[in-house]
Amino acid sequence: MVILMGNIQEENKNIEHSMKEVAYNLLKNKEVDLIIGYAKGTIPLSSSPSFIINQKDVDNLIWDNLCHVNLARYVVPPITKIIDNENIPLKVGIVSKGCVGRSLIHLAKENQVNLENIKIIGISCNGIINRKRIEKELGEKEIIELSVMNSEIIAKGVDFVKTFFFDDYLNESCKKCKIKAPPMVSSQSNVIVGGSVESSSGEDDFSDLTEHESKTPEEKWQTIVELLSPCTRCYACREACPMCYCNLCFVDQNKPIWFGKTTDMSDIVSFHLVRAMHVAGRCVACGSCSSACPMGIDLTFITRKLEKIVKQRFDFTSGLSFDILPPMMTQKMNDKEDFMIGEH
Amino acid sequence: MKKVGSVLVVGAGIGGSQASLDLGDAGYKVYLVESTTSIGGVMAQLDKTFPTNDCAMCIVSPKLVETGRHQNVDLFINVEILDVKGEAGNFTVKILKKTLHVNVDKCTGCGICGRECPVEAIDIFNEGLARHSATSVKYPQAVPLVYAINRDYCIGCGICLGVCKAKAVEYGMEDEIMEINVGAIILAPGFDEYIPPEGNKYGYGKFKNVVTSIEFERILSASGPYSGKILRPSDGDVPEKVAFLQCIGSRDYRDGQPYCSSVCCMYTTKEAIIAKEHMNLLNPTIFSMDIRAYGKDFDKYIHRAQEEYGVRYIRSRISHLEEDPKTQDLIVTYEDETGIIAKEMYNLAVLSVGLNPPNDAVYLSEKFGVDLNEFNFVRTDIFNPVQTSRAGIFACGAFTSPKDIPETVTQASAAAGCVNQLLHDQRGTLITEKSLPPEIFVAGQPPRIGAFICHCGINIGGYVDVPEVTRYAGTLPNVVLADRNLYTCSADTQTIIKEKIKEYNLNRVIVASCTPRTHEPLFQETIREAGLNRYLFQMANIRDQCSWVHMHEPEEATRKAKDLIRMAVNSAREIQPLERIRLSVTPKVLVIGGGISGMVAARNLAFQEFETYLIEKGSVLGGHARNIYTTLEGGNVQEYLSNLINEINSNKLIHVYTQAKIENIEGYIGNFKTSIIHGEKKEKVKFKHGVVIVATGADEYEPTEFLYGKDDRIIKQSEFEKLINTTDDIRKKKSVVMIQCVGSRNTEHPYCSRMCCAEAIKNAIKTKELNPETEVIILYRDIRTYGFKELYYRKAREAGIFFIRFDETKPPEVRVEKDNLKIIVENPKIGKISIDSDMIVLSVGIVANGVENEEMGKMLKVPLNEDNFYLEAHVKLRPVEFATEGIFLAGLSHCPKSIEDSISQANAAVSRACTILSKDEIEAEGKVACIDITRCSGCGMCVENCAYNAIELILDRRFGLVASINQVLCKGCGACSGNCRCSAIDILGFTGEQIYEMITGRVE
Amino acid sequence: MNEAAIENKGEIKQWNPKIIAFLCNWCSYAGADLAGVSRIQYPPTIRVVRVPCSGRINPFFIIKSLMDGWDGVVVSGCHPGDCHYISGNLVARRRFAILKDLLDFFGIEPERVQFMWASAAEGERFAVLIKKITKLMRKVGPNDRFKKKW
Amino acid sequence: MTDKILKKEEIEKFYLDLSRYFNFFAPTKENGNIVFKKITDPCEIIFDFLNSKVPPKEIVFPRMETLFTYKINGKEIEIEPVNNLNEKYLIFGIRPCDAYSFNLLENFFASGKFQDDIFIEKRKNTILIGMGCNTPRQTCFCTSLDHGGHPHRMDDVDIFLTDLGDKYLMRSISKMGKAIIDKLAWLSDAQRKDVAKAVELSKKAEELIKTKVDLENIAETLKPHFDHPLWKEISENCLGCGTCAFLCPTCTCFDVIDENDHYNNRGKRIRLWDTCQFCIYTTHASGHNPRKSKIERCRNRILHKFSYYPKNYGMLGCVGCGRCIQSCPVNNDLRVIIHKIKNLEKEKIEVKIIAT
Repeated sequence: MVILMGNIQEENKNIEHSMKEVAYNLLKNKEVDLIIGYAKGTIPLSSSPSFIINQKDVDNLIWDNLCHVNLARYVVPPITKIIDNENIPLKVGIVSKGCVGRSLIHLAKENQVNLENIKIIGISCNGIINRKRIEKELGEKEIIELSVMNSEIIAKGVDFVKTFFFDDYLNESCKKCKIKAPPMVSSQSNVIVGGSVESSSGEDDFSDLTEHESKTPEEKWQTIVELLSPCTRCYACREACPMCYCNLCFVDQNKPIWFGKTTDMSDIVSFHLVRAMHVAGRCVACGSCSSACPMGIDLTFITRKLEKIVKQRFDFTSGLSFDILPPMMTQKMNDKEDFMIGEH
Repeated sequence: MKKVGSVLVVGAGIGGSQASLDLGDAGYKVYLVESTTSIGGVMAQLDKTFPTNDCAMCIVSPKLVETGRHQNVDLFINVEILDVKGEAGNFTVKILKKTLHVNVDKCTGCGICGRECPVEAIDIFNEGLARHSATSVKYPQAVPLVYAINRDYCIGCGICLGVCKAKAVEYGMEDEIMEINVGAIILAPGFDEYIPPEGNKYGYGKFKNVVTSIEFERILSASGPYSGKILRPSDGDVPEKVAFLQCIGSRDYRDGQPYCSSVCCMYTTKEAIIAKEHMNLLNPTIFSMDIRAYGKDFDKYIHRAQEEYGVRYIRSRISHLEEDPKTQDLIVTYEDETGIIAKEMYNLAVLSVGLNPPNDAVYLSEKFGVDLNEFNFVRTDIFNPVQTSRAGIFACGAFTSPKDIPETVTQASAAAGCVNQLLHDQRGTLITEKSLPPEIFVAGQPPRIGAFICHCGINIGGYVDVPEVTRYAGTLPNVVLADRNLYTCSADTQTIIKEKIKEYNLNRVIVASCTPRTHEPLFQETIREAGLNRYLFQMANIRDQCSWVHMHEPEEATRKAKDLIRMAVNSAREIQPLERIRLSVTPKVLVIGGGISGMVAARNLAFQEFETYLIEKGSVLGGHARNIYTTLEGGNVQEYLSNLINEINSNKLIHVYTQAKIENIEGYIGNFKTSIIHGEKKEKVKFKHGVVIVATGADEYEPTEFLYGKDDRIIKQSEFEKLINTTDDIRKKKSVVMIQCVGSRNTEHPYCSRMCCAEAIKNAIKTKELNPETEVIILYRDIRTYGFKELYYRKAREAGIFFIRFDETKPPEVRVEKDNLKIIVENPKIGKISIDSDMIVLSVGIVANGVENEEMGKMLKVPLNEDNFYLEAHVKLRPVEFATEGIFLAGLSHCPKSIEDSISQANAAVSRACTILSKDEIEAEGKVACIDITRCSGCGMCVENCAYNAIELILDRRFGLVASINQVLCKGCGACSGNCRCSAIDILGFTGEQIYEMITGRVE
Repeated sequence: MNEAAIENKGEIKQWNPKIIAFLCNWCSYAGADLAGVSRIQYPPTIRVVRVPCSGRINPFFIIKSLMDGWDGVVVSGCHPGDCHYISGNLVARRRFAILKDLLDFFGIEPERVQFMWASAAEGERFAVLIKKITKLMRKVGPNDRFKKKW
Repeated sequence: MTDKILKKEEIEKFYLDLSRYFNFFAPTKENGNIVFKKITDPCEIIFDFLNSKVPPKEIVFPRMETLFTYKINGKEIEIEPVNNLNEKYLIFGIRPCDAYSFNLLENFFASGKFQDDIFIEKRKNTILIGMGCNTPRQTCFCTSLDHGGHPHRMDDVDIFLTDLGDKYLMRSISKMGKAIIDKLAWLSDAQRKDVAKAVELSKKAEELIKTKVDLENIAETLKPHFDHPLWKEISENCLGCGTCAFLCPTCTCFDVIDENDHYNNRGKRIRLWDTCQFCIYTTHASGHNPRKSKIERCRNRILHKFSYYPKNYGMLGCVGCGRCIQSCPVNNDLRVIIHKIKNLEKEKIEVKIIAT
């Protein structure tokens, strides 16, 4: 739960207010059967995805800087209701920050969601707090209350008060995020209610990656090992990811068992490597994987690289448009070949 | 006399091979005879091909291999035609099989003889730039891979006899004469390049650094004499300045040939580009009169050469060449188009030599009794360029006139198409389906692997410790037999393999020898004959990729051989028997477009008793040809057209629908369903068919420039043609000015419309004939009268028609003055001039109907190029079909072309279609994609990645949206599987498990 | 040829990395064959797996190879435009571009995983590149980083 | 029984003495998480902590454990057991709830028809030195459990420590514990005031636990409601990520896989943590899955802990450590779930049915 004061607070209040209004009307006018949004969490630094079908419950919806879950995750596979033995898909309104909107658009491109049954309740997100980082930095002190005032995050405990600079303690992917609200997609404009932005990815220098990229392979490997060693192979990252909708994940497959499920380092690395491969050109940088990880592994470190690769190689940013094919779905004669070996 | 269902194809270049494959696939017995010792012709000599820069060997060798082992094609090399008797439908041909002194059946092409042979002979394949031994194969990838002893050089030392473990060398072997009985003959002897004679003004033969273009082609080739490095013959230096001299022996009345060789401008440009690619510091310059880039996407290619590669084109005439005796550089003296004489120094000069008729043209014409034209090319029918003067004998490729590869391939198929028309009732009478034992059921049984390891004489045995490797193979899990043979591919070993399969009841076989690319089919056949499914086979390449490349490291080579065999065994353990899906074929055809192409196709098909639906969007048949009265060569188009239309309308098997529109086409090769609406009343018709031929044609460009439409004295070429053919108004005209390239070769239509030059010259000549007083002036950018059309260009000039060139950047200007028209044009040589005229004729280009083609393309799932013409499956080797199987292409909708070419293409499309229609069932390849729908989540990536439209998303009752693979359309490339995240798609024969086993089966 | 021989003689003493090479059937595999037919010598470091097309090659193959202890991986297909399957190599190229970048990011030496084009006529090129790759591989040494320990 | 005092500055000595006989496990910081790890340097030990991220069960029941290795020669297969079973372990600073969880693990691994030798051996060789919680988390609810859960519960350890600020009050609970303390002759005796302080801290800690979860005959409550729509509501925002299970000190589910080294014809059989929250956990080879939706899976977790477990072992399958509440990414709070269930009985809450 976040108590907000000052500018960001104002912002969120307005967002929350208009979002509730939209949600209320959608339900009232029977435009949707169901609203998926965020509700207040039972403990500090949390929020809880909430499913609402009654107008009166709309008031439980909240918006703050801890609403980290990517709600698109809940509509794959589509939510349905059996009406006389017919599986009828429900019309769903989804409270969508930029990345959620992008997920939905991309998932539609991959035939996973049918936008006819979706209303994107667009809201302009001002960043998700990196709770894992704050928890870690507080060490073993329990936070009882977290609030955001002006440009600071204030964490209160039984016997302490600590403040963090808001912009520094956002998820890495949020820091660089240029698409705060769902991108406006002309062909599907009717889908978006509430806020939206012109679908443009904006400029990104990926400066946060340069340090790692300048390292030697040995150092890079060390960093990665350090990053991933806590991994318990619980696959929370996968389950939280809207793009990981495979019926059977590669790591669960047998005949042949390509990659081990053990916590042996090369197994862990291979899992995250292949998973990265699989979300390349699809990842919308929502950071769900990171915030879901019980061990607090910051996977946005990897997803940021994915963003960079597809942006720089194929000038693609996922979830912005229906008309552009994702990079892995198409090919060009004149793609860059700088990575290939030649005689000279 | 009774017709026979067999065909003789003379010459096994790309043309001959294509014709043989078409006919073989259509169920005819084919005798393919080749005068040299291996097939492939000139194309196999090329490094790259224009305008795509495809690697020639990459694209041609699979075709050659296929030809070499096609069960309906008998290939005879090193033969001579002795005598031809009989008539269309039944010829008797006597053939001389000249001895190779090597037993073709025994020779394994291992090449040991060649390596040991002490005498050197000139390597003809490498244009004498390299040498090889008297015992030789034409080129490394030669088909058939058989060595031959050249007795002119052979000193009879007998070394080869000694070293040949296969006992294939037979000095005493005699020539042999055989007689074959065929229903039709196709002549595809190709061409011979023009060799500048003694004392030619280019110093070829005198100066070391003057080479012909075909020699240069070999120099460029990675497998050529300098292995891809560009060096000049005199001193092996890198030539920085290279001059290409055009029209050597072409368009040359004095010491060459008067006609245009059609391909030089393009192949020179290609050579210049490739040369630049190989060595960037090199500066190519091309000296030419016109640039004749009249083909599909050719102009774009020239443009790229200039823009991207900085190739320099100089419009000029060469006076002569001198050599600098010190540096052996060459001084080129030329006159440029402004009339200035200039000299320039070059390190290397390439003569773009023309195409001459084959040296034995006269001999062939006598033997086969077919007429030649004045240049000794075969004379063909004015409307059917593959029909020789003798019924039942057809010709294709450069023998009919100089042409490039796609046109040769098209003509080859066209000739095959005509053969189909002639012999359709004999189809399948002479081919033999060989009877095979029922397949042994092996599914679920533990693998029992037999490994056969080949010594290949000393080719493997000499470097790899075969006994040790065999012992090792025996120790591998599931291997119940490890055996070694001197030549595993030899006939006797095949019997041994069959016996062993029975004896040890093997259910998997691996052979460790040479490359599967050439030998897999042989062994697969063998195990199939022993009752094993042909896919229960795996090969380890321990020769080409092991012993031959590690000749100095026997231990390492042996170790590697073990690894490769272990990997093969591991993979073999996972192989499952595969079956080839069979699909019935509806022997009916949908032809879209009622122009000449469409009608010719329909007529041919109907003649072969295939029911044909011919649909035309307009209200009458005839298409573009209705505006054309004669061809440049004098053919009466209107007469031809009306006869054709009558035939179509009177044929019961052809259903003609005019004012027709396709509503929907569904299905795939062999089984299409189409619904159309047609006629005034918009009646609906539905029908099934097995193939589609797209012949939707193209439109005439509607000009807006040069005041067209503002003044009725400014008309289109077609309107002018009508005028001179139907009225005699021309007699009143004092002067007619024709402007070329209207709506062609500009930014809007960046391609050449190909026929405008010929049309203009045709009508200009006709004008002069009607009224010699009329002054005719043609304003042009390049005159592109390729091939024999060049003669009419000369004729026109002799008839006093003026040709004035203008530059693209300085187009003529047209003014309407009270009583006459004024044209101001600037010519590089004579400068600005103004012409008064009382008629302006605009030679307008051909444009594709973007909207309609787009729509049709979507419906058929076939692509268009940037200019909205249809894009064929492969620019070089599959010019009349689409990547989507069962859909073919003919006529103007492919690209601008002449009536004769359209007719050829139509017959070609028919021939290709016959390879499908002639079968009751088509068989899919076994190694195709298969899908596990329980894993598929229907993301659609595979659908996008598939180049053959073999995958579509379907709604499964239990698993929702999932991909479904049409295994008939699938080519098994695996692009789908490579990207599939949930591994729902796997490629049979190359399954993930097999590859996994190979990866994990390495040696520590 | 003699030159190559000497070069190889020199190399024999050196460590020979184990490299798995995935070659497309129509161009690169044919190119490798041509190298053999022309007796162009190159170090005995590669073990070839024939695949129909570079488009067939799933990233699994490459990553698994490294985990399984191969010192390096080579993937070779037809030059753009030459693909026997029209665009398989182009589809593959995108996949490999991403994979290569990721491997580098994860700290696997870029030398270990090599992508190349080789046509059916480029036996020479094939050999040259294998030599080059072998040299590079020798520089980075055995693959113990990503190899799964037993 | 005399209580001892362990001064904090003596920890090093304490460690050195014991680490000679035991693999000395203690809470330490790894990538910012508190985890129990084998200590190699006493200054790695963290004393001021709430509880570890991953429960110490992973010491006796590791997330990945080789059960045995095997060699294949020809048709012969020889099995080589893992030989580290007589290793001795000491877990320093284990919290009472986690210590109690070891009983639950034993119920599963070491009772009934099928017993797990490896676990039994390990457990036999493991000494627990517990440490009372002076500052329980808000999410802790051990006191709500019927077994007498308490932040200072001592019953389940060998030695119990109470943090008195600069020192620990050390009390031996089991024989083994006593033996150890006796060995450490250098320990000073505790004063009465120390003991008194400990008692007071214990009370204070108990009061600090505000969360009260009504678990009274929850098993009975659950029985009739197997098909209750409530389960849908409970599971609707669950991601099925299994974090709750992976971090639960009482979850014992595992998967068994073989890893093969094809070339050397050898392999090993490995046990890995698994969870009923995963779809494939119950997927049959046939493709049929009795718990095909997250509704069944979430229900199973609750029923297992609060219905089946009590039925099988006569105690609740939960220790009230609150880890699942802390780490659930969607804040699907166990306390709330239990609350809803309890209210079911009174038919108070109306359940909204969304999807079917």
